[in-house]
Parts: sequence; structure tokens; C-alpha cells
Amino acid sequence: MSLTEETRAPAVLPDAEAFSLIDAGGAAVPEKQRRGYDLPDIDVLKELYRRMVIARRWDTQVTALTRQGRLSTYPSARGQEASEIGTVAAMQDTDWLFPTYRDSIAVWSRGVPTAELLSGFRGDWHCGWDPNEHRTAPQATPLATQTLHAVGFATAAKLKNDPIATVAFIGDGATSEGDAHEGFNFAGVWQAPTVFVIQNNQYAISVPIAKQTRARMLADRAVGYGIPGYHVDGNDAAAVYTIVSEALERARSGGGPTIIECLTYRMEPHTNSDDPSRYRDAEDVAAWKDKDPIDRLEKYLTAQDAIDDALREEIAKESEDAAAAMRDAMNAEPALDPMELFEHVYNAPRPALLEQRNALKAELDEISDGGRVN
Amino acid sequence: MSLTEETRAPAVLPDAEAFSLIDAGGAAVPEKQRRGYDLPDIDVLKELYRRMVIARRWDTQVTALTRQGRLSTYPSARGQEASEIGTVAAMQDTDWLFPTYRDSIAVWSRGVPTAELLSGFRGDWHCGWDPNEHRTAPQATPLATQTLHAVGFATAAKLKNDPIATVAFIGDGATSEGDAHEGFNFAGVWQAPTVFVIQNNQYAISVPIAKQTRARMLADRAVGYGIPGYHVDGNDAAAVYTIVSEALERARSGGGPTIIECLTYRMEPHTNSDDPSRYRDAEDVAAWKDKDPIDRLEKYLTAQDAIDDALREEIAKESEDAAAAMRDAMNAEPALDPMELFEHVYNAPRPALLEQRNALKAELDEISDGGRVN
Amino acid sequence: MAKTTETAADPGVTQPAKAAKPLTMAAALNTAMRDALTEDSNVVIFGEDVGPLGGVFRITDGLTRDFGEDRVWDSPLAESGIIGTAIGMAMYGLRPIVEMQFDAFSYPAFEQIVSHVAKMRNRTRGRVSLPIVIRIPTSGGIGGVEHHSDSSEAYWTHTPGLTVVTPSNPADAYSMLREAIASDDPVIFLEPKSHYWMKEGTPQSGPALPMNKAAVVREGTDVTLLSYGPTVAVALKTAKLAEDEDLSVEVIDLRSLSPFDDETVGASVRKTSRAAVIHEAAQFGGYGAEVAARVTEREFYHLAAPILRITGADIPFPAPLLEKHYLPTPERILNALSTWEWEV
Amino acid sequence: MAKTTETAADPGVTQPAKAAKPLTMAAALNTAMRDALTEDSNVVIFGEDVGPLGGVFRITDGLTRDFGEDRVWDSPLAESGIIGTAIGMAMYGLRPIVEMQFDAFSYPAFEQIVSHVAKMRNRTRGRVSLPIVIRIPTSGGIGGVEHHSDSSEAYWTHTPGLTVVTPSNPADAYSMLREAIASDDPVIFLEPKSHYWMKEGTPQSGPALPMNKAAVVREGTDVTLLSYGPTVAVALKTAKLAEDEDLSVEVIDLRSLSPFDDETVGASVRKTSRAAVIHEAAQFGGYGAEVAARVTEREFYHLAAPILRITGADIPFPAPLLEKHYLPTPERILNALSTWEWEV
Ligand SMILES: Cc1ncc(C[n+]2csc(CCOP(=O)(O)OP(=O)(O)O)c2C)c(N)n1
Ligand SMILES: Cc1ncc(C[n+]2csc(CCOP(=O)(O)OP(=O)(O)O)c2C)c(N)n1
Ligand SMILES: [Mg+2]
Ligand SMILES: [Mg+2]
Repeated sequence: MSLTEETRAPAVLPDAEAFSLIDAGGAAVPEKQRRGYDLPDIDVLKELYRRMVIARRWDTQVTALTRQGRLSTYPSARGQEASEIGTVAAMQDTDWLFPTYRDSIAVWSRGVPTAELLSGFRGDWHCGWDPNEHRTAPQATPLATQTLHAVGFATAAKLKNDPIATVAFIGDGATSEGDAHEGFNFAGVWQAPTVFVIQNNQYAISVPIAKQTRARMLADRAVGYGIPGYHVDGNDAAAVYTIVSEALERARSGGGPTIIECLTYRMEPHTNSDDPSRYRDAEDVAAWKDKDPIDRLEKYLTAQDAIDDALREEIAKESEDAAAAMRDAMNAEPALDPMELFEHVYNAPRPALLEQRNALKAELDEISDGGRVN
Repeated sequence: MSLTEETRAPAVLPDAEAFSLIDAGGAAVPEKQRRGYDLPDIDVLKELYRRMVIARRWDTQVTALTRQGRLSTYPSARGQEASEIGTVAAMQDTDWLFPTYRDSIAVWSRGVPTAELLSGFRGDWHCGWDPNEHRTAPQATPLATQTLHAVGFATAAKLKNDPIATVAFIGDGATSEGDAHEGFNFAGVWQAPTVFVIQNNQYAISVPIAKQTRARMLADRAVGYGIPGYHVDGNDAAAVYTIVSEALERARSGGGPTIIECLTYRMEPHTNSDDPSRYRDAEDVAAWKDKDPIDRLEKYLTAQDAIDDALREEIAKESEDAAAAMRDAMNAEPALDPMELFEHVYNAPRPALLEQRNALKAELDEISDGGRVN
Repeated sequence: MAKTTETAADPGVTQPAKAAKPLTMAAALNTAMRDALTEDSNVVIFGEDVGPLGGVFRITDGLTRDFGEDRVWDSPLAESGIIGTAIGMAMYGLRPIVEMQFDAFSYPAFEQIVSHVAKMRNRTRGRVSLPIVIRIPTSGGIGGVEHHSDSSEAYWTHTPGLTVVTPSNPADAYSMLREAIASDDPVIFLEPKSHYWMKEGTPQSGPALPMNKAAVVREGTDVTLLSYGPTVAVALKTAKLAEDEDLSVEVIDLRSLSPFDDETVGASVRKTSRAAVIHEAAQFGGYGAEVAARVTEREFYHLAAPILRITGADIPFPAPLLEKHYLPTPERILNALSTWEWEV
Repeated sequence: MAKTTETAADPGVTQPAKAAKPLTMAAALNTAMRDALTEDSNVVIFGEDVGPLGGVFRITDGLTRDFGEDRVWDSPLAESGIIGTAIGMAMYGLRPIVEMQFDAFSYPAFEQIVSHVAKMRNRTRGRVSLPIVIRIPTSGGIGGVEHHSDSSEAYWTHTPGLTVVTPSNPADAYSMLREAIASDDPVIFLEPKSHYWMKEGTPQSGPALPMNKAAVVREGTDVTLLSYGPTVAVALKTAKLAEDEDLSVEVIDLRSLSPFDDETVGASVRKTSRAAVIHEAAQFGGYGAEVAARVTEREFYHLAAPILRITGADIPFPAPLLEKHYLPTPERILNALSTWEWEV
């Protein structure tokens, strides 16, 4: 087998109009605008709804605790639930997710326990979970770097003939980094089973998308890599789920990578230490509130008689449980062992590092209360 | 003034067919395939021919002297004369060129004297000419880095309202680097007056273009940046000159950047130390000989009765003069002053560096023959 | 857009007066850029979030508003692109000031910095100089999450062609940044982020010390502590504590990491005959190694004991709740000094 | 495609036998990769021109032919992409060997190497290790044009999480590369390009020395020369010349730059009481600074003189015709040693 082939991909411009299945008002998009796609099964939609509601509750709780100082920082994904959950709901258990700092709710929704997930933002360890157990890489902070990890991982799976795909989340701002290009390009050349989900939430901290690209849209980048590109309404979980599912299936069955731009909006500040009033108008935020991903799905499901009070209550309870578990996890003192700092740097033991470890040990032993320096 | 605007560029797919005005047989391309362009003036074509012939003779001479060991290395542009000369002939004196190691003939054709130009490849100093004097940046070795220099320079000119454009040459392989993306993207966002000339000579040392991109062609990348993209027959000097001229005029008059892919072929090894028999067939090379950029223009001009023996002779003489001057320059011992090594590292003098300088001075003084160590 | 004049900034007239009132370091830096933008129309500022937001640390606060978007603007999010285009602008004759949001986010620009910014002048026999200032909020101490607390100085100081300086107080922040902007050499300007909001500094009277000189910020006779950026405060605290142990500690703020002020440091070490260098970065191959090696080379026969390095451990910078175990503290420094044989 | 077995490479059984016949270093490295590819189907090799061409130095010659394109292949031309995808592959369970064509061309990958390769294991509490070997033809001596002669070791050795080794002879090249491939830690493997075609090495009898140990390659009593990679040969030449001056020089080949073998070096320095470290990279903040600083820290009271550094000057690597003035020579080393006060 050879990773690359002589064949060149045809050049296809993505549709300018963002693909949508359920509009902002909660109505199904007319069939002739659906480009041949059906809405997902009602059970899938209910599940998306459930996961989004709980994720938002969880996210809200994390933001609240961050404001109270229990976490060092937290980048909220409020408003992006359809992109986050629509994507991970489309993944199989064996697929791998390569998330960013923004994507905690996606990671949480994949089953990583709160305390492990929030290690990094609380500050007890950089990554608290076992990536292999949850098939979820650490949340990447250096922007766009994770796209290449996702491509390498997927390529390895391809080389081993394992039907595994990877998903790399990336923000709109991060697409300007060289690594984003290299990620897209390597994926195209190696036909890696990777789905790139660009969450275009319109801002990179304070910088609006117009300062990141002159192109019509980020999905247009796909043309230059010979990769199929999609522009999707990122606040429509049905649309995100549909396009990501298709892309993942294509990837797993040898059809190569896909670039999907989800048009969405970051409702919260970049992180708790950001001040959006310096760079965007409250009206913009309000306008996007009308496109809320959860509201619209709720309206649709209500109109379909697919949710009743029992389900609402069940979800509300699950949400409160998630929030309570989150609070409990963050209110419990984290287990901190300064000696662990020296443990994972290398597999092969190093005498000089042991000396440094022992010096810290001696220092701490000297301190009367046994384990705390000033 | 603001560098970026809210306006998004429309998405336009470049024509798949490489644009050409004079075909491989030396005939003018039929008018209806010329996309509305006329052939350049006959005087322009004669000048292109003259400069290409001399450039090839010069390049051949450099290759020969490199084989004899007078130069440390030399990457020849044989076969790429139409792209190299067609481009620089379209530039105004005030425009700046940002070349690579491949583009010595372009630099030479801009008037940089041989001895200064070949400093780097002979090995007496990294860059031998004054970039400001020749409005030509040093030849970049770290791939794709120069695209950003060209964009920054052009942006500065734009900020100062100076009608100056920049040209960045870049190879097909180098377009895979992150910096190529960042160069294209910054140019798009800032609407920098920069023309990117991708010389797709089909190989990056040994690696064929199919291993660099899955896209139809490199010009397709332009779509993702909202930049006009062109796919040009890079062995047709008339076509290259026409498209680059237009792009430069657009750039100088506020119309922003352009990406031009010139499809061509590297007839020589990557450098003298390369062995192309390991990665490409002699037949491929032979096939490209039939598309030779100089032959075709000569045929066209001959058919037009635009060259006579007098002109041929004149050009032959100029060529031999250039070759002789080249030989003389390289056969003269380069002026080497080890003390100069310490002179240009910083503008602000450093005592510790002076100590190192003096140590070398003492070492050299000690050596009887006055200036040579072992 | 604010009015600008064509007067080039003059390195000779850095005005410490402006920074003499108690400013935060953030304000001092902001003022330095403001003054430079006013005096020299070739000064431009760009980078990630440096425009309307004023940078994530607000160091460029108000500059876009006051000088316009063609002097101070937000670039696309790409560090190699920022440095690469700054190179082109400097070739044109501008004097770009760019910000890397954190040390670790300068790494994508490593090639542009090491292979071009550092080498362009030498490559072109002095014909093309690159008066670029690369501002980097450096080091830890603010509980930053991963990648937000690196100290990258050793990478830059090992690279010939770069000038690397770091202020430890507002007055220096002002005068050194002015001088860096006026310098024809490219300057890596490391700003200790934990000090941005500190008002106290080391007030200086008289004209500002040139940025390539170290400052003796506290005189002493028994030991010289060599510190810079965020560790100057730690060294001063140590000196204070050492008084209880009857140890007279001289503290030097190196200020300029490259070039290194051999003269000032040498004079101090010849006096005290003992020295230690303090930094946050990992020890192995850290900047302290150069300090220890060169001072030992030059002053070996004046040294009563080896030069010690009290630094971060050879591990990645820890997560926020563990960073206190990593950062050098006065206690750790005093402990280290006590390991010397004192009765030689 | 060649047959491969699932047997994992065993670091314990590096087979110096294979390298015992007089091979060039190039052939030794090629053989090491060949053996690893044969023994472990998870070993893959990719990078620029490593396929049909066999790399610009032909170190991977014939490997694509013999193992197929899904084991050894040409990647797109992008170093960050190469390292970044290698990280993903290693996370999957492969053991990628990648080549950076020259030191300076590893710089575009600096962020991936420093922020991920070095830190992934620590970040994940040891759950994700990255058994990646990054091969880099290093240093000068071949008259390379600009950017082709850098010595980048100081950047890597300062970065916790990386293992950095460099062989100086074919036997070591074989055994150390085998061990690097078998290591679960990421390894920066620096290959002195000026030595690729040298056959002479330091023949070793018995099992190969582990890659984290320094080797005493020549015994002596008066001075210890600490060398590595391309400077081992220079140090040995110096030792030979020093015989004429009745100076007995011990030469150590450090082999492993990170970790540093304190034990072997310490024992030698305690014996000779004088040491100098030799490298090609610029001196300021170079690897020699760490060597001088740490050996002085540990052996101060055994030292009769400061540890000297004979290194490249603090300037960008010169153009080919001037490099001889930059590279450390035996004459320069002997000159330096003569600056010591010898009658203490
Ligand atoms: C290489 C790098 N440069 C800079 C940063 C600092 N930074 C963190 S988030 C961010 C903005 C990212 O915006 P975007 O990609 O749109 O993602 P979003 O935060 O909107 O989800 C920046 C500049 C970083 N983490 N990594
Ligand atoms: C950043 C970087 N990586 C690797 C190299 C080594 N290198 C020099 S030329 C070359 C191939 C470039 O191919 P291409 O861009 O197609 O240009 P061409 O040589 O064909 O003109 C490589 C890999 C380099 N100079 N810079
Ligand atoms: Mg965003
Ligand atoms: Mg090419």
C-alpha cells in the first residue's frame, strides 16, 4: 500500500449557504433545501437535545465556579453546543477526538469524568484523564497543533487497516496558523481518515473572523487541499450530526478526510479573564441568542411531540446531577503530590532529576506542617 | 486607513487548463483560447528571448564551474527560464523581488553582478549584494519564509502609500510549509501588493508534486484565501509575463495580491550533489525538453521574422560575455577577511565579541603565512 | 489617527522622568510605546489582540484608539506570520513592535526569529538591519495553565544576532523599551508577567541606565545574587532575610541577558567571592549555566566556592497549583547558600 | 514489502557485532534502521526525501525499496507536519523515526517538539509516551551553505522531556540508534554529518555501552577534554599533539547530552583536575555552558583551574570558505589550555 496516489481530487467549491436541517425558529428546513439529506432519526435528535442541555448546565456550572476562583481559568463553549455535541454524538467509541481548550463539553460528553477533565483548568495536573481509556487526546492549547496529531493518528490506523477515524476540533482563529495548513494538507495527501471540525465562533479572543481570512468562508480552504469542504449551520445539531456522521463514515471506509466549517458564536467571554465589551457589541450577542442551538431543537421536538414533561424532568434531573457532581468534584481538595512533578518527565530514570526531587522532598520535610511551602 | 476590510472576496476557481499564449511548438495560441489577452508586444518578446538565452548560458556556466569545484553548490534553473525571466521582466525597478536559492538567473537578470550574486554559493559570504541597491532580498534557503517577508514589505509600502509591489518566488514543495499558508493568508487579509509566483517544477528535490498536494493544482489554494489564482504554462514566457504584469499592476493600484502557479520543470538535478536517476525517468526529462521555453519563443520569433542573424549573433556575444564574466568572477580569488565575521552580527558593539575577534586575530597572526589556518 | 512627526526616536534621550511617577510596569510599557509611536511615524505595533482589546494583558491599551489601525492593529493569528511580516516591514524601513502572547506561543515563529531576525544583518554584511522589538510576557507566578508560564530566554540568548533584555521594574520597563525600539538591532524584550501590575520598582534617580548594563540593586559583601526579570524581587527578599543570618547579600539585576555585562558582575564577584544565579527556567542548559560558566572562567581565582544555580527543576513547568514547588523561593536560595563550605 | 515480525526491539540486545566490521557511519545508521524495521512492524520512517532518494545523505538508502512505501515514505515538505503527525502515530502505537534534513530545518517544528514531543508524557501522567526518534544531521565541516551547518543541541538539551544523544563513530551510531528506536522516550538523535563517510571509529569490544553513558575514549592524567559528535575526533587529535608538549590528555566522548553522565565525567575531572569542553555551536548559552557549570558545581574543590570552553564564536555560522576560522581546531584547543596558570 502507498499512502499517496497519483490521482488528483476534482476541485469543488463548497456551497456558500450554510447547510441546515432545522432553522433558527425550530422548523424543519424545506426538503428541497436539504440537499438530499433527511433529518436524523427522532431518537437521535432527542439524544442530541439531552446531551446539549446537560452539557450547557455543566458548562454554566463550571463558569460559575471559575468566577468563584475554584478554577484557574475556563473557556466556555456556551452557544456552541450543537457543534460540540453534534460532532461527538456522530463519533463511534473507537474513533479518537483531538479537542482544544474550548471543547470541554465535547470531552465531557464522551464520558471523561469531571474531576479528570477539569484537572488542567483547576490546575492540579495538565491533563487529568487517560487518553487511551477515553480515546480522547489532551485538550490542545498551542493552536492548531492538534490537527497534525489527529492526522498522524488516523494515518497510523489506516496503515494498520483499522477502521478508526479521528476528529480534530479547531477554532476560526487557529486556522490562520501554519499547522492548520499542514494538518489539512497532510490529511489530503495521505488521505487520512480525519474529520476537521472548524468551529467558526467568529472571534479569536478579540479578533473577528474578517481579520483572519479574506475568503468567503473557511470551508473554501478545502478546495486547495483536494478535500471535500462543508459549510454548516453550527447551531443546528441535526445538520452538524448529519454532515459529521457522513464524513466519519467516508473516512472509516477509505474515503479520506473532510473539512467542515460550523458557523456558530461564542456567547461567553473567551475565558473568565476576557472583557468582550472592548471588541463586540451586546446586540451581536443578542442576535445570536435568537439562533440558540438548544432552543431551536427544543422547539422542533416539541412541535413533533417528541418531548414530554417526563423527559424534560428527567433531563433536568440529569443536568442538576451533572452540575452537582461538578461542584462536588471541584469543591473536593485536589490530590496534590509535589513529588509527582518528577515522575512522568521521562520513562528512563535520571539520577540528576532524582537529586532535584530529593532536594524538594527535603525542603518540604523541613517545613513543619508537612507539605506546604509558604 | 485600515488594512483589513469587512468585504469578503468571491470564490472563483482558477481555470484548470494552464494559460498559454505561445504553445510548445512555437505557434501563437488561437485567439479564442487566450481568454481575452493579447500577446505582448514583439519588442517585449524579443527582450524576453534575449534575457532567457543569456540567462541560460550564464546558468550553464555556473553549473559547469560548480562541477569543477569553484562553487560549493548551485541549484540550476535550467528549463525554468520562462518563469524566472518572464516574472522579473514584468517588474518595475522599484518593485522588490524575494527570491529563493533556485532563482539566481532572476536575480542576475535584475542586474546583480555575478561575483556578488554567487557569494553565497561560492561560499565567501552568505549574501554578497546590497538588497537595497538592487531591490532584491537575499535568496532564501529556509523554505517559504520569504513569502512573509515579501508580504510585510509590501504592506509597509501600502501603509506609506508608495506604489511598490513585491514578488515572492516559491517552489512547489515549499507550498507545503506552514509559512506559505501564512504568507498567502496575511497577504489576503491585508490586501498586500504581493505577487506569489509558485514555480511548480514538479519536484522538491526527489519528491514529486503528487506527494505535496491532493488538489488539482496549486493555484487552487488561492480560493481559500480570497485571492485571484492563476495556472500558467510556466514554459511560456509570454504567458508568464502577461499574467505577472497584470498582477503587479493590480497590486500597485490597490487591488491586492495574486497567486500564480507556473507549471514548469527542473531539467537539471536539484543541485550538483543530487542524483535524479533515483527518482525520475530520463523519458520525463526528454518530454519536457520538447516544451523548452527558449526553443518555443525562438520558433515563434523566427516565424514572425522578428529575429535575424545579426540579433542572434548579438545575443550569442552577450551570452558569451556573461559566461566569460562569470568565469572570471569565479576564477578570481574571493576577498576573504576572517575579521569580518565579527563585524555585522550586531550594530551595537559588544566587548565580549571583540574579545573573540581578537583571539582569532592573535591566532592568525601567529600563523607564519599570515592569514591561513591549517 | 494621532499626529506623528518624522523625528526618529533617539536612544540617548530615554526619559526616565516619564516613568518616575509610580506607574505599574504595564503602564510604563504602554507609555513607552505611546511615546515612540508619537515621536517616530515608522513605529508600528501589531500582533494577536493588541488592537481594540489592548492585548490579553492590556499592555497596548488605547493605542489603536489613539494612533489608528494603520499604526496599531490586530494581525491574523499566526506567530511565524507576525515575525515574518515584521521582517519585511523592517526591511522597508518601519520599526515594528510585535507581541507574542506568551513565550510558548513564540515557538511557531522560532525559524523566522533564529534563521532570519537574528541573521539578516550578518547575512547582508550589515546592509539590512532589522529594528524589530519582539515583546514576550514571560515566566510564571500567575497560576497560568500549561504553556502560559515558560521562560524562553535560553533559546534566544544562545542565538547570535539577538539582543535579549528584561526589565524588573517600571522605570526600567520604560527606558529599556524605548531603547529597544530605538535600537537598530532586533531585541527580544521579555516582560515578567507577574510584575505587570506591581507598582513598586527600584526607583532610579538620574538618567536611565543603558539597557545593556546590569544594575547593582542592593549592595552587600558576602554573596552576589545574580537575578533578572521576576527573580530580582526574590533575590531582594532573600537578601533581606539573610540579614537575620548576618549574611550581607549583594543583588544584581542583570537587565541585559545578551549581551552580558561582564564588568559589573565581575566587579561584584571579585568583591564577594561567592555568587549564585536565580531563574525560573529549567536548570539544565538554562541561562544560569552561561552565567556560572563565564563568571567562573573569568573570576575563578577570586571564587571561594562554586557558583550556584537556584532555578526551576528540569521538568516541564507545573500546573498552577504546583508551581510554588517549582519557582525559586528565598528559602530555597538560603538553603542553597548554606550548602557552601563557608570556612575556606 | 519485506517480511516483518511482531517482535519488539529489545534495548538490551543491541548488537555491536553488526557494526563491528568497518562500516561508515552512514551504513551503520542505515543498518540500525533496517534491523529495527525488520524486528518491529511498528517502526516506520518518513520525512523529506527519505524514500526513493534515500535522504540527501543517503542514510535511508534502499529502505523504501526493501520495506515498502507503507513503512518508509516521503512526506509533504513541512517539518512541523512531520513531527506533528509523528506524534499522532506514536500515540497510536507506532514508533516513528523522522528525519529533519538539517538542524536549521527543524526550527519550523520547534513548537511541536518543545510543546508536545517533550511534554506529552508528563502532561498525561505517563499514560501517553511518544517513542519518536528525530534524526538530525548536525554541525559543520562540510562547507555547507547558510543554514546547513547549525548545531542545535543547546535548544533541545534545555528542554525537559527530551533525550538528546549523538554518536561520534559507526559502532556507536548503530547501537545508539537501535537503543533510541527502542526507547519509550522521544530522542533527538544528532548525526555529525561530517562523519557520515568516515570509516574509522572507536571500535568497541564487548556489548555496546548504553546510550546514556559517556565513554572515556582516551586515558590521560593532566587534562580532561569533554567532546561529543564531531569534536571527539578534534579532541583526540589534540591529545595526540599534546603528547609533544608532555601533556597527558584524557578524552571523553559524552555521547549522551541529555541526560549528562555526571559520574563518568566527574571521575575523570577529579583525576585530572582540569577540563575543557569543545563544541562547534556558538559559545554563549551553548551546551558547554551547562557542562562547565555543572562540573564546576560538583567538582569545584577538585578543580585547579576554570573549565574552559573552546567552541564556535558568538556569530552566525560562517559561509563555507570561512568556516575553518570558526570550527574549534587542535591548535586553538592547545592555545586555550596554555592560558591556564599551570603552576598552582
Ligand atoms: C500558538 C498559539 N498562539 C496563541 C495562543 C493564545 N490564544 C489562546 S486562544 C486564542 C484564540 C483562538 O481563537 P479560535 O481559534 O477562534 O478559537 P476559540 O477560542 O474562539 O474557540 C489565542 C490567540 C495559543 N494558545 N497558541
Ligand atoms: C524549512 C526547510 N526545510 C527543508 C529544506 C531543505 N530543502 C532545500 S530545497 C528543498 C526542496 C524544495 O523544493 P521546491 O520548493 O519544489 O523548490 P525547487 O527546489 O524545486 O525549486 C528542500 C527540502 C529547506 N531549505 N528549508
Ligand atoms: Mg473562535
Ligand atoms: Mg520544485
